[in-house]
Amino acid sequence: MIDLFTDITEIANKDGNKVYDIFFGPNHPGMHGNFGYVVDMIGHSIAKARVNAGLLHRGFEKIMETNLWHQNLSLIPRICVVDPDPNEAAYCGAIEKIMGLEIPERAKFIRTITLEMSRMTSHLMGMGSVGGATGLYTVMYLMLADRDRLLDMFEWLTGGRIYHIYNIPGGVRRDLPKGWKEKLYGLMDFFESKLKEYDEILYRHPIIHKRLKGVGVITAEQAKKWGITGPNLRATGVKFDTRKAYPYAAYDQLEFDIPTEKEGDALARANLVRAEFEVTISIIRQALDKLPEGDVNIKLGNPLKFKVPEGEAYAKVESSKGEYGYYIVSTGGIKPYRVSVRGPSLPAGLFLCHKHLPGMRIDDVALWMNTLQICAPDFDR
Amino acid sequence: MVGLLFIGLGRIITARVQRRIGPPFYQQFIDVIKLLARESIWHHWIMTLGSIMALGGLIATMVHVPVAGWLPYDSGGPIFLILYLATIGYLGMAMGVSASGNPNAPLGIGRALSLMLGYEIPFAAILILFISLTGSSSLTEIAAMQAGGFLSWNIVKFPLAFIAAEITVQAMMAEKPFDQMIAPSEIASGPLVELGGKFLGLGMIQMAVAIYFETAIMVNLFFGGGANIFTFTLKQFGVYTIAILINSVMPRYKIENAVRYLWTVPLALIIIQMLIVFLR
Amino acid sequence: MKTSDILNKTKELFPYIATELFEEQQGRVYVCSDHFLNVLVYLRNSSFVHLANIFAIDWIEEKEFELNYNLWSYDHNSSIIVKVRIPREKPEIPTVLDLWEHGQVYEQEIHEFFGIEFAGNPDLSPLFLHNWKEIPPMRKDFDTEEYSKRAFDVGEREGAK
Amino acid sequence: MLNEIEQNRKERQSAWEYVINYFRKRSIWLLHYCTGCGAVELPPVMTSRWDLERFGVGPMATPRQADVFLVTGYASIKTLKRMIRTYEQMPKPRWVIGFGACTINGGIYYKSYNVINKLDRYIPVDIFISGCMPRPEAILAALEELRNMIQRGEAKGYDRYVKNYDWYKKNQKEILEREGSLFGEADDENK
Repeated sequence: MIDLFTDITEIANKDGNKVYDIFFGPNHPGMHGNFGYVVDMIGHSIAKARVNAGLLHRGFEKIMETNLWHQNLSLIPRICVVDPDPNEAAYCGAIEKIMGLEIPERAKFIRTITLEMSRMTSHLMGMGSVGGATGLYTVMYLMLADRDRLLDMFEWLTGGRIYHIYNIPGGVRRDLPKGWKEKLYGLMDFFESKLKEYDEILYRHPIIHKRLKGVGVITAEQAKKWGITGPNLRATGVKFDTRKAYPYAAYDQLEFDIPTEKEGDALARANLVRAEFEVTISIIRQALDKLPEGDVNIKLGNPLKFKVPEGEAYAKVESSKGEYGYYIVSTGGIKPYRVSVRGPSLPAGLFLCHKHLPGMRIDDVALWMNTLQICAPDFDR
Repeated sequence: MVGLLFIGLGRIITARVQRRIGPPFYQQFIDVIKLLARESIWHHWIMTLGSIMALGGLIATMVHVPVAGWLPYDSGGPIFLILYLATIGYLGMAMGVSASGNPNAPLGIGRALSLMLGYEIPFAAILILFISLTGSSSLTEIAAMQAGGFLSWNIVKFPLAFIAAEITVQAMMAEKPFDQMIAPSEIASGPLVELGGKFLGLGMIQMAVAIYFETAIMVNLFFGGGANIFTFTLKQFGVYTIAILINSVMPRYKIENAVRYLWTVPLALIIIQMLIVFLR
Repeated sequence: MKTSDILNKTKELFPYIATELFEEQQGRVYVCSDHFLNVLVYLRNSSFVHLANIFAIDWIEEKEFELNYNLWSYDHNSSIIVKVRIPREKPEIPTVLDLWEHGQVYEQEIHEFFGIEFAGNPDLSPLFLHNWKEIPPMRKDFDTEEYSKRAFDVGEREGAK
Repeated sequence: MLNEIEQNRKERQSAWEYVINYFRKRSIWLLHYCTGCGAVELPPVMTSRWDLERFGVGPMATPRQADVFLVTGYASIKTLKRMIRTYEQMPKPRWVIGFGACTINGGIYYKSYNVINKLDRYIPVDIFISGCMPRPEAILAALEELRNMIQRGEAKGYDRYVKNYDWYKKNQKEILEREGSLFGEADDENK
């Protein structure tokens, strides 16, 4: 199949058929993030795709080497804009692993809550943009308006709407404000009631089913082989979740199950995101119920003189898009020696496109991208 | 003018569905005036010709559509002439934007023309039904036939045909689920992709005219025309509101699905309606 | 199987490697560049199917690059990082494309940012940077702050004109 | 005093332009191009809470249709190239809003080797929004200010671009078509 379509370009050229380029992104409404594919088209179908990456490359890993440990905290959430907390959690987690720190229980639970809230914001955006890609803008508007409520909660807790910079090595920055917990309970009820509305308008819509079915099928074998993680892996039927398999924060003390889908196509991925949204609500409720009293961080002294002992560690978290990993190398100085980031959408965005896009219609590209949750900043870095 | 007002009101309705306030109702006039006062980028003289042809075609169409029983000159609203003239608009647009050289534009035009293929057949079937009933192809006469109260309107007499026509008109107005030709997230707003400034202004006027005459046809066919211009416009707005509401809760079909849908569901509805009518 | 068992077993098979257990589910394998493919093939076939990423570390004082292959086993829930050192003067290493197809992207990236050659990789064209004329930017001897000052922080603003 | 203001206004724009500017300020179309992370705050501005469409502001798909180019955040070198092309594609009354601290002086990415520091050296910027990320209210405030500037006839970035075209082109070329290393020969030995 693949070879067929890569060769087709040449055959079509030879036969005098018109092959033309379409720049799908960066300046394209179906694209979110500054990223693009250049696709060779024959009629309505794609013959070949080339990646146009690096538009968001900021040299994060290099800048981090020149910054203090604590300065980097304000930098890392900017790697993934819609889902910033996994970055902080993974970065702090790696540092704590090198230092051998065990953070206080309360901090673990608060981290879990913020991580799950961040997943919710990201999923709301992801579900909304499935609507956006098919032209169902109402869903997008409704979901983004609802997402704002979560952002308000973040602002109350951390002071920032988008970038929270809340996790620090040794715990979290501050305790929950008064009344925040009760408000969050209310918000969870709100979202649970909203799910019905989303179902009606998006997930049970026959046209959405028609559009999503059979787009970008991945099998379980392929997903494992090609490094695809997170919801995209679970949509192929593999019951795997980093939260269970390699627990961090307080996930080992919470009970939740991992939703899976079988088909591995866009519809399965979209449905899985919806199922995960439900699980997330239950996790937040549990974490709020079990939230212990106590300190929220370990005092580690002056952040300007903060040093991490020599060593290296890999910490990974399950973000809304898949496995987010930080590998940190410290030589005992006030700055990291090397920080390497494993972005979850790299295999999907930069590699899978060569497998899936040839043969696909131009109509489906935006949908394919949205359901795979390709987030350009995390591989451009 | 009225068409622009309709679009403006339609935007408010969409905004309300999306829990927003929406723009002021005269927003569309502001947009058009702004666009007409703007620099426009010009690729080829065909573009200008195409735009003018599109607008001219639609105005010529509008001249023949009776508004509340009134026509600029007495042509009687010949239905087939209207259908033919309406195509000129699209062909003009196709010609204009193909000259722009952006690959998205021909893609959009290809979709628009295949969609046209899709909706003309059920629409023609509806017309055949009415022509065989009235024995005339004049819109004025079809409208006049329904005079005499709510119950003699065609919408009450032939509800299935009305549903079919509503679906068809949805495709005619390129509202969702049949907005494949625009499809921002797929082909970057298709035909409009290279149109800026005055061309886009003309395009918007053209869209307004199209909406006006399409709703006018619907009102004449199913709502018994109108006693005066106000009730007529009110009915037109009713038709447009239905279209907008459907538009705001529907995603978009793929083009082949859309054509298949148009060739099956509305056509089947009309055939059932015909059977009911003729067997009774 | 626990990570420690896997490490021990690997060690038995390949006596020339060094292993280290970092935590219960995370282990490391140090291997030289001549034999690293054997170890990777073995690990790949013994359920370490998932290659999370490949990344390089520039140990400038030791004049070496360290390449890390970050593997994960879905069966044993364990993570093993295979570390290979190559000399800085002649940075060349065989590709792992035959084992993991998506290694292509990572190798392209490392080639761009560190200048490491992957023998056998057909496409090492630049992916991220535009018109790059300096030494590969992620090397330790590249000073990004100085570069930024010279390249972007020069000249007057528009208002000054 | 009032006469003076009136006089100034007349110098800047004729009566006809004054009327047209009224329409222009009421219908500002943004270009849908997310150059950086700032774009994540734009969707919330369009939803029910802030509802940008009230002011006639809406997103547009292509540069041909748009009036305002929002440079949302940092611009890497590759993006800068696209930005310049996009800007030159837009029809004439066009404005640029520099969004976030990164467009002013590089912001948090000041040290980066791939992010430009001063946006207004490459394309004319009419108005900057500070902060990272700017809140939706800040976006609204900036748009309001831009509207006032348009009405007063002060937002003339596109004229400056034509006037100082050589200067802008020179700066753009410095970045995009550089030949040779900035550090000279000594560093090249390590290659």
